[in-house]
Amino acid sequence: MDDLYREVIIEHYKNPSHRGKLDPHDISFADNNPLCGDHIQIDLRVGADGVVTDARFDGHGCAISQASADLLMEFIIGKPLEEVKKLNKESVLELLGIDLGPVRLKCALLSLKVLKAGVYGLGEASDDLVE
Amino acid sequence: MDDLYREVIIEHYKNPSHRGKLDPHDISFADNNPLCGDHIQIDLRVGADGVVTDARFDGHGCAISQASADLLMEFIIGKPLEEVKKLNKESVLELLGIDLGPVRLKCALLSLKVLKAGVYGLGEASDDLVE
Amino acid sequence: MAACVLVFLCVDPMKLDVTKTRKDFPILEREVRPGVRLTYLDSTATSQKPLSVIQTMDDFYRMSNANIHRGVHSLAEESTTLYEGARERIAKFINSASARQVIYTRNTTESINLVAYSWARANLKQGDLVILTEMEHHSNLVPWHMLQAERGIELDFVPVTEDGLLDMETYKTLLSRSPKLVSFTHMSNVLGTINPAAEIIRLAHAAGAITLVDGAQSAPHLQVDVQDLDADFFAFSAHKMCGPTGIGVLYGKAALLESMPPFLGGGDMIREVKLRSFRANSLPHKFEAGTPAIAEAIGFGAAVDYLATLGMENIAAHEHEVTEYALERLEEIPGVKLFGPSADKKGGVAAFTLDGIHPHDVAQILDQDGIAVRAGHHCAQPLHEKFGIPATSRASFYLYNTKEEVDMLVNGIYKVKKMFG
Amino acid sequence: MAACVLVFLCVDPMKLDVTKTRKDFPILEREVRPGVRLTYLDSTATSQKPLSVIQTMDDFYRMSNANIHRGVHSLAEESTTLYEGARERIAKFINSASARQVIYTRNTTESINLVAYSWARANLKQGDLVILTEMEHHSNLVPWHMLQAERGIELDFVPVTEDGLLDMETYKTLLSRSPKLVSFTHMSNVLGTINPAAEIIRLAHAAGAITLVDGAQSAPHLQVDVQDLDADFFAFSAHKMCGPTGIGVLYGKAALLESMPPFLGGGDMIREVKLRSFRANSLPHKFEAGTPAIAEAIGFGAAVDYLATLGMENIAAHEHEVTEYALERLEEIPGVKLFGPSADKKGGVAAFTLDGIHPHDVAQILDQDGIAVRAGHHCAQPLHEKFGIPATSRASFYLYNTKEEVDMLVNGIYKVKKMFG
Ligand SMILES: Cc1ncc(COP(=O)(O)O)c(C=O)c1O
Ligand SMILES: Cc1ncc(COP(=O)(O)O)c(C=O)c1O
Repeated sequence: MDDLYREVIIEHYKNPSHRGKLDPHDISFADNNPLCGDHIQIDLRVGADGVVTDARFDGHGCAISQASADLLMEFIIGKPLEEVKKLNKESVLELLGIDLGPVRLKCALLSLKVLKAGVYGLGEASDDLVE
Repeated sequence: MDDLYREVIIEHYKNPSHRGKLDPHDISFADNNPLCGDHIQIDLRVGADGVVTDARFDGHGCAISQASADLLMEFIIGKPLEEVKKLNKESVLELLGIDLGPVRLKCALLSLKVLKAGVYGLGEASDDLVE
Repeated sequence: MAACVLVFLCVDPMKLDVTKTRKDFPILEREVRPGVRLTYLDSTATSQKPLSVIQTMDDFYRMSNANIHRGVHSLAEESTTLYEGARERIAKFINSASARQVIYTRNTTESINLVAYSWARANLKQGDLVILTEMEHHSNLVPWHMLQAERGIELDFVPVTEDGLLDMETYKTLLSRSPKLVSFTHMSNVLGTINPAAEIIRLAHAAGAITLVDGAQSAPHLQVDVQDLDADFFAFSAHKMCGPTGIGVLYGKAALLESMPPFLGGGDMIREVKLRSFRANSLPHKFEAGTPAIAEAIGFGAAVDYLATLGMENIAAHEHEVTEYALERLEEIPGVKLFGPSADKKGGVAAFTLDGIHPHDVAQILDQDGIAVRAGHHCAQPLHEKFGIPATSRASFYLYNTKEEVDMLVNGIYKVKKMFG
Repeated sequence: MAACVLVFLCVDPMKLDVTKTRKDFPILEREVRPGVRLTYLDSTATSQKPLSVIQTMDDFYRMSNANIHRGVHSLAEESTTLYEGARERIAKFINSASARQVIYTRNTTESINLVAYSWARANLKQGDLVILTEMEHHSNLVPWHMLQAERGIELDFVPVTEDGLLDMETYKTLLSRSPKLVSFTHMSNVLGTINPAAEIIRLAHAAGAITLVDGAQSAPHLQVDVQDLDADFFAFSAHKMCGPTGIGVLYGKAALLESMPPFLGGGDMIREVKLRSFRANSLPHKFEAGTPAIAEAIGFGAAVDYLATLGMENIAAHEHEVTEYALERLEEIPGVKLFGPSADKKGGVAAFTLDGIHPHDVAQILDQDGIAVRAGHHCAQPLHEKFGIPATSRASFYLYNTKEEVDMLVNGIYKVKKMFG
């Protein structure tokens, strides 16, 4: 339990530092976790050099999904989009610092899926994006 | 084995007394056993008083189905149609003098199904006719 | 069957000996993690299986396994007899007039799709109205969405009231628009609401509509009598009623089933096949294409035997007692909001939210104590949307659950609150 | 896997230790009647199950049973992992590029119907040509008959030659008519013919057609590599390859599966559901509506593990040896007429007629000695019609059959002849 609900996760869940929307934005995308209906929207601002200058997430979900979204936003600010495209399952688990079973993994990866679908300009946030 | 292939069954199979067609006839119907593709056609002549005056079967099938068809034709000649309508599973098993599992039962009952579908003027020989 | 009921009346009328019943379910002995015993409160998703069901399938594979219908050798005769014998007992269990009205499918979902593909595509045309309810499971929504997109049928919905009941007045108004089909759940898998199925069907028939009852939650928990209900179609799944996965049933009135075109084409559902045409087989085979779920059907037979021996009234009474207690205890917890009607109007389901804590987190933390509840929209997204929430936690109770397990749940919820406090 | 193959190479390359293998199948110990041991020669209808498969499902129900995907509690995580893990091993078994291209169905029949309902109804219009063959199983005929009646597609058939092979010249001629689909059996369940699938597919693709391979008989007996074949769709059933009933697979190329509309609607196949609309889930879930055959999928995983450990080449080699011997011995019997090509062109199937004696009677009398063969049209009526016979007797051989069992069969046939003599 301590593993799964590390203090940092509860902290990011309760007091997210990157929750909200960006208006104007360069990229915006939203999708659901089909298993639970959790919803995440991500807005990005991207500089002319292709570097993420600001990032926000909005929506609702469990501690794992919200904390991973917050941690992810924090992580990508200042990174070039090309690097963002390379993020995968392991990147998120590293940010969270925990191990997850197949169902909770979907919670943790929702924000990354939405992020990558947005960056690639796809119609939906599919699982292959994070494999 | 002796049970299932009583001499009388092999005898009726090898030397059927009522195989053939009737032309003219009053009733004629044919159908298949969906399980094995066996096919039986039955032709009847019926008197003004509703009594079967002649009956023949044709088609192909196993010893059980052919012997039961032959025994059935023999049995119904001289019987009123109203009585034929009342024949059921037990009647056929009695004629054969054996007990049968669910699959071979279908072989034994094919001729009765075809007979009753013909007598009732139905489109097909369904299982409920002999239950 | 009568004999079994008599035996039980002698022991203790209306009472399930739950300590004894629990021994029939090997999984209930299981430790989820070292020292932590399973508290299974997720039977609405799928029930656990008694030994008799597990053993029946095991025996089948060790002793009698063969393909059915088309074989004349001993094993084929045996497996055909077992397969068809199970059908007869399932037919009796729901009081179907005959076994041939019991079509084996994979699950409730396939049963409903069978009606949507076969009956509905043959009988509904553009503009025809199908009435559903706002509390339907996705399995009784999506098949109709697909038909709406393909055929232009219209859908309308009986609303759900604030306390989780169907709004029968609005239903009556909808009926005045001459629907062709009324398809509804007998018991909600979220609210637990037991809908007045006989009444809904009577009114539908009076309006000239055919009825389909989603019995996924009622068949496991209530005494179902399809003739008494006068249901045209009734769909249910074995896995929710002590049976195996991979097998379900569509019951239908004989004349309806006979009038319907086949659904899946293939072996066994045919009477005769030519190179360019076929003739369909008679009921129930017309709707069972290919090698069916033989072991599973036989396991389903063992499951209804098990339930019938305990007695469905006894099961319902036991569940009612546990549910009533659970609702009482849950209501006392600050921050818990329960959904659905009071215990007298519902089956063994308690869906709730906990202020400020996501249901996934509730379920995950309960799991640390071995308590299995489900979290999410439970395949009823529109119902959750209606109540303005994305998800709930859901504890559900079956014949093996106890009040002690309810206490475990309540203690667990206090723990969750503390962790997020 | 690599390790297992190594072990086998050390023992005896290309040889199955059949005495040892037989011990894995509890049913082979069975006496059909007192003193009469089972000689099971009906694996083409359904195979027997090794202990590891039976035990895997038994364990699942005793230890891990829960509904999948939507649960966060330990059992739900466990069962999801087992269910999806089986999919990955099945994908590897047929060398699918990814597990999400492996759709669980009930059986081969449902797999073919899925293509007929989803892909074909979205892509075929009146007058479009579908090419089948004269040796198809009803499961690869009737779905197309239904579409012909509904949609007015055209069907044409690759003829079967006198010695039971596909007439490839006529096939090439048919291809000049620009078919949209070529759907054919990889291995005939009557003649045993192993069709040149890669060649058929290559020619079909060159003519612009999509291909569906009915692998019901090939997946159990041959090393199948869907990428090597370049098959667009490949359908097979667990129950014919040491797995349980109630589960099968449709493999498809990813781009095709992605382009297809859903088939059955319901829980799990959705991404989002509103009251009046839905969005479909991604692969493979899009095609798996409702609670799937969970225990059965897991059992199927155990079955492909079992087969892979023995080695498909070893299995094929063993079957070839037994079949070659069987054909030799059967040919010697006066009055026996064998159907299909010579042993080098076919799998372990020997279909035959016996002069003047109906196949049902042959099978029934063999059964008295515990010998299980099938009699009938084996769901291939048009093929039998082509050969001018209503039915055949069929003995079939799998990894547990021996030459001694062939001798039993031959002696049994002499008995039959005597009885009807
Ligand atoms: C060649 C072939 N195709 C299809 C099938 C149908 O398989 P199933 O009954 O498992 O759907 C079979 C088995 O009977 C077969 O042998
Ligand atoms: C009310 C209701 N309908 C339909 C279903 C679908 O059942 P299955 O998944 O067995 O097809 C369920 C179960 O999830 C249910 O609770």
